[in-house]
Amino acid sequence: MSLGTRIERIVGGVRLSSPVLICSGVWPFDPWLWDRETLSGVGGVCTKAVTARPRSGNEGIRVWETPCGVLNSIGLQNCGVDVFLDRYLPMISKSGIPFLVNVAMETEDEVKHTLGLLSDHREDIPGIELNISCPNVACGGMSWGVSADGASRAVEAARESWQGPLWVKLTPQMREPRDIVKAVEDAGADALVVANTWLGMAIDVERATPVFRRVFAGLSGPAIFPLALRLVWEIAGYARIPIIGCGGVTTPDDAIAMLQAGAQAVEIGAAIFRSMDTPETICRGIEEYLDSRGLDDVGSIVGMARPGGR
Amino acid sequence: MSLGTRIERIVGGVRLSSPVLICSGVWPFDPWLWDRETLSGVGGVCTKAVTARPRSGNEGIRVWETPCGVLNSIGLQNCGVDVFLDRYLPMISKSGIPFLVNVAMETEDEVKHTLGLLSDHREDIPGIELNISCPNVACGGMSWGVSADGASRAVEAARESWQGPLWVKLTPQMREPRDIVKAVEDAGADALVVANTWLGMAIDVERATPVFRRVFAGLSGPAIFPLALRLVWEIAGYARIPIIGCGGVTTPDDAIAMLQAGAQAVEIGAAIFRSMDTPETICRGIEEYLDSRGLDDVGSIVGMARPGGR
Amino acid sequence: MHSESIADRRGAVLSILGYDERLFSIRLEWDFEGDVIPGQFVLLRFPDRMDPLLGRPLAIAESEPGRIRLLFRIVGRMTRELSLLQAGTVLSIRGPVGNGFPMDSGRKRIFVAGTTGFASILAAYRGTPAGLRAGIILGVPDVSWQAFADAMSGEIPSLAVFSQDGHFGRSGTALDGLPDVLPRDTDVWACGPRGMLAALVKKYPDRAGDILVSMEQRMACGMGGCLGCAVPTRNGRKRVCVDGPVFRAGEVEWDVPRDED
Amino acid sequence: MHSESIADRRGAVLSILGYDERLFSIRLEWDFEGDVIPGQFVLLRFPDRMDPLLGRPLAIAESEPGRIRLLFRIVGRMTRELSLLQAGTVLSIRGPVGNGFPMDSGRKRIFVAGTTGFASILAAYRGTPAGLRAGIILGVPDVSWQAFADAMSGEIPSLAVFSQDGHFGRSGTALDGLPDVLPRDTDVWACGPRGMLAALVKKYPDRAGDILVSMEQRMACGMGGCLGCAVPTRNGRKRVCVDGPVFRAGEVEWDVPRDED
Ligand SMILES: Cc1cc2nc3c(=O)[nH]c(=O)nc-3n(C[C@H](O)[C@H](O)[C@H](O)COP(=O)(O)OP(=O)(O)OC[C@H]3O[C@@H](n4cnc5c(N)ncnc54)[C@H](O)[C@@H]3O)c2cc1C
Ligand SMILES: Cc1cc2nc3c(=O)[nH]c(=O)nc-3n(C[C@H](O)[C@H](O)[C@H](O)COP(=O)(O)OP(=O)(O)OC[C@H]3O[C@@H](n4cnc5c(N)ncnc54)[C@H](O)[C@@H]3O)c2cc1C
Ligand SMILES: Cc1cc2nc3c(=O)[nH]c(=O)nc-3n(C[C@H](O)[C@H](O)[C@H](O)COP(=O)(O)O)c2cc1C
Ligand SMILES: Cc1cc2nc3c(=O)[nH]c(=O)nc-3n(C[C@H](O)[C@H](O)[C@H](O)COP(=O)(O)O)c2cc1C
Ligand code: FES
Ligand code: FES
Repeated sequence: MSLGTRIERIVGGVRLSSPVLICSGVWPFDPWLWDRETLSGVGGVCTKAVTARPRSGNEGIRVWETPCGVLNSIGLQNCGVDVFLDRYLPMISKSGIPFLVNVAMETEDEVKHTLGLLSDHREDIPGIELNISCPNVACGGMSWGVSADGASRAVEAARESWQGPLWVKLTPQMREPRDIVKAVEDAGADALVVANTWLGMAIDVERATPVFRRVFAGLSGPAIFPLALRLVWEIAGYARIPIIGCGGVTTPDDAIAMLQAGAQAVEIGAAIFRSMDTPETICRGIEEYLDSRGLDDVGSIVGMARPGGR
Repeated sequence: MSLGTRIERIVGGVRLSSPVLICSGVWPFDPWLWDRETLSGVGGVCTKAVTARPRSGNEGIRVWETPCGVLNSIGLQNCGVDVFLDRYLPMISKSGIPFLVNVAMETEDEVKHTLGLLSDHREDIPGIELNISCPNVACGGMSWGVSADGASRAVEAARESWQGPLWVKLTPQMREPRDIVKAVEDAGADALVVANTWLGMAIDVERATPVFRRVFAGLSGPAIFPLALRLVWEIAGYARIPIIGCGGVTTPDDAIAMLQAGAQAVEIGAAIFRSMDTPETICRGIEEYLDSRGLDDVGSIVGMARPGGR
Repeated sequence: MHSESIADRRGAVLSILGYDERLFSIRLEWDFEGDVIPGQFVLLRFPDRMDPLLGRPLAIAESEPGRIRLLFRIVGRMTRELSLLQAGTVLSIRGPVGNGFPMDSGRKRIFVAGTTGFASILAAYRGTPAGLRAGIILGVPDVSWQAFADAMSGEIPSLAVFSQDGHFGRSGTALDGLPDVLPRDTDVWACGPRGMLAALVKKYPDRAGDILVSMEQRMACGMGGCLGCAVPTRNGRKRVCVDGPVFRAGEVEWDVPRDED
Repeated sequence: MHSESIADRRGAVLSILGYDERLFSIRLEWDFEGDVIPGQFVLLRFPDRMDPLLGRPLAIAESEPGRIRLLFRIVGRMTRELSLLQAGTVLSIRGPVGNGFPMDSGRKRIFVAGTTGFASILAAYRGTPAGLRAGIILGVPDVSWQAFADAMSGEIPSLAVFSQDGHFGRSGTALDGLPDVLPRDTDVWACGPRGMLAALVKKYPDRAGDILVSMEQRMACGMGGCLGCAVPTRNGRKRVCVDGPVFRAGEVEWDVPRDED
């Protein structure tokens, strides 16, 4: 049974086939995976971060399981924007699957450069997800997103080179979420992705050393869901632009809770490690929820748990 | 087989029978539980928060399970300092179990009052754990601990009325951990408990409402261990007073990791929900670890994973 | 209080019997040779797993030294997994927890259970001398409970079954099986959904002191420590796990709404 | 690349055989009727659980349509739980994953396995025409592997077993079973600990193009998405899960130390 149109959405300028996106960093460019059947239920895919130049990522252990969670320290390994445009963009844009290009930056010049090149393909790119929140790199990454000033400068730089839909992916390590949200909105973002991974670490006690070369790594998966939900709820209380909830969403109830808290859509990552069918399972759960309440549109769930709705 | 003396420790002025304490809020005053056999392996017990006046705590749902975690919103329900002194202190001090009285506050006057009364029993009370980190109350609680100014004022007020060992329990919701740690140290604390619960929430999607009356609640349990370990590691990098690690410690390896990160001891909470035998299991694991490396003293594990030790 | 018996014990599944797809009886052996008081319960967990993290409270329906029987309904993930266990599976069992019913009271008592509340009522009924048994009632909502109700009637032939949809047994709620006037020498011992217990107290407004209710509340520790299960009573907050689960109805604050009901 | 076959499939335990307390052979049925290439692997998980969160990669030791056999050693929580499963238990199986060995190569090959690396070697050996089989070697550290090695010798009578402590089989490492000079017409197909693979490359420095190694790396997704398993190669980073696990030894950067070794 195919999924209905009740779950289609336009969020922050991007038309999504469902409110369930695959987040950045878990879905590769291998063509066989960019197929409508494999991606059943997927509202859109955020690509692995793209940077101006190729990056080989971090050395040493990159993933480590924790209770109901996973720490990662990939370090933005990617082929660089030139190879992306050349090798992957044609394939993914032809696939018909909605997508956002996740873009990371070390400097304002870098993001202007990357987005300038992507702008030349504006008609092929439904939207950009600006990543000011990666905890796993030494320069840039999360440091842009922890202060209002950094966030503001990053988004302004991005806006200079990219006029299309611009989502900004925040870090849960924000010092003052309210100020940062305002700064990002004022700088011209179309939507907020709340949020990226939570800063954690692991120690290998046998070797008596941190597991990761960079010591800290990003925690994701079901473990962090209560934290991410809280952040979405909090930010939905004052944000003026749409929110996409991200962090630990695994079950249909998780996704519905994010929507009820005020998110317009959700992104999922670690849940894909568990099961590639998660997006479809979640969409079916959302449809059942709508049916059981006689609701016509997934939009009617958004903000439902908030006093007075959203 | 009884546990050896290799695991005894003095931390922040308090003599502990092992480096594994039971954290505040999970061990009741029922006398049958204050028994050496039941508390085998327990280095000390932090009492449920005591406040100047009795508090009936929060209405509605108070505990909610999450993946590998538990959210709680108890709201500092307690009998008040007068009843504590009258009814419980004699029993617990007679038990011979090391303990700290966890003290929470709404105002500076309140903490002076509470600690003034406790000071009259100075010889019966091994130490105080000042709780500037409870997320589950409207006035005071965590708000003291999120800024350096608040933390400083709280600890100074406490120090005015209490000259004995003073541990200060920080909140992971700190805005600037480094400033807060410095403020707490300067105000005269003897040790830092890093940390309390992480702010989360849950939504009951069937009822389409937040589970907790106060919406947000505190997340604890294995889920948060990687986050707590990171915070301990970070703070151990600049703290001048001892650190007690707290958050998600469940297995012997968790405890050893906290010690290797630089904590002098650990506190456990949710792990007690899983198994009352956790402290003993952890202590045996620590002893095995010492044996396997030919180490004499648990102190030699402290900071072991840090570059150059601690 | 009988909480001294609480400890984390090892147990193992002896057998599981499904009445239908949702309702089960499970027999366990465990490291406890002492007496269990009817009304006491246990918390079940998988010993080596961190998820589910918390033990699940289930009333003890039957016990003998080293063995217990529980009755449960699948409502979520732990009860689903329990229903699939094979004999021999090892469990962690915290208990026995709670005060239990006052078995040494010499007064007559009518037993009233709603749905799976029947578990502790079964234990209490069996532990009561025949001369003090003044009736036993099971109320269930609908036909989906028929197999369970039939099985319980098989165990206690005098059981009066009420179904709200009238599909089997007598039509109505468990309370319809109670006399309009409760004899002075008779108490009511009840266990079931909070709505049923509250209605019971309304039915006999002047007898709240003679009604004993076994209550359910979400729990984290089941040993009195977390205060997660505390309910408001006339005598301040009480912990359902170790101060209860059996309370005199007159003590409980019935007007404070519970968010889950 | 043969990654098109990756999907999350339902499986069920058919039988488990323990060689001793740590080493097991498990047979599963699963929803995959296609061909499995020797060297491919699967990731196992419990379908309804969130912990363990990640699937555990295990090489396919044997396959026929709808059925596979795995060999594993208990090293942590998932492998421990696997060892205790009863027939009928449902699993989630991602796979078949990976490129596998180049079975259509017409060259002779010597098979070399270290410990549980024998699983994919077994599959590759069985899939190789007799005329191309130039020997098969299993190396293990000590006597604790004897039952396993004996069982494998039972399955492949020509298996040459080496134990490092010399307690059984021949004394030495698997590499000691290899000729000093590798014949020009012969390749080596190897699977085992990284140290063994690196030593193999050192042994035949000029033949790295003719040595095929099946590598292990920590994995999160097993479908090419997370880059958690990426290793440095002469041609940039490659993902062990879908670009491997079989690589030409000449492609791999052996000098980059792995933190876990
Ligand atoms: C003292 C006591 C005795 C009980 N005795 C029995 C019994 O004999 N037989 C029986 O079938 N059930 C009994 N229950 C209820 C039983 O504890 C829950 O059904 C069980 O915990 C659900 O676990 P789960 O993992 O399947 O559900 P979960 O996935 O945890 O939750 C599913 C639903 O179950 C309910 N629930 C969860 N935890 C509790 C809880 N602690 N108390 C009440 N409801 C809860 C909630 O409504 C929730 O929506 C008892 C509860 C208590 C407190
Ligand atoms: C492609 C591939 C094929 C494999 N084939 C086999 C096989 O046929 N038979 C077999 O017994 N084992 C095989 N392994 C190793 C197997 O995946 C691990 O032993 C298993 O994941 C451990 O799970 P656990 O939950 O029991 O251990 P955990 O509790 O997760 O970890 C215990 C220890 O296992 C090791 N480990 C954990 N995950 C991995 C991993 N992904 N790769 C390597 N080591 C790991 C670590 O050293 C860790 O300290 C293979 C690994 C890979 C990557
Ligand atoms: C292996 C891995 C790689 C990731 N790479 C990126 C990335 O390149 N860019 C980015 O913005 N986020 C990245 N993330 C973060 C995820 O997009 C997501 O925000 C986070 O994992 C939380 O969601 P989850 O709990 O559903 O996994 C990565 C996460 C994982 C686990
Ligand atoms: C039910 C419950 C009640 C708590 N009450 C208190 C309290 O009164 N005072 C306090 O400082 N911390 C309190 N805490 C926090 C714990 O002491 C501890 O810091 C936190 O649970 C993290 O540790 P854990 O993950 O090991 O549980 C409470 C925690 C729980 C779960
Ligand atoms: S469940 Fe913890 S006090 Fe009752
Ligand atoms: S395990 Fe994710 S890319 Fe290989």
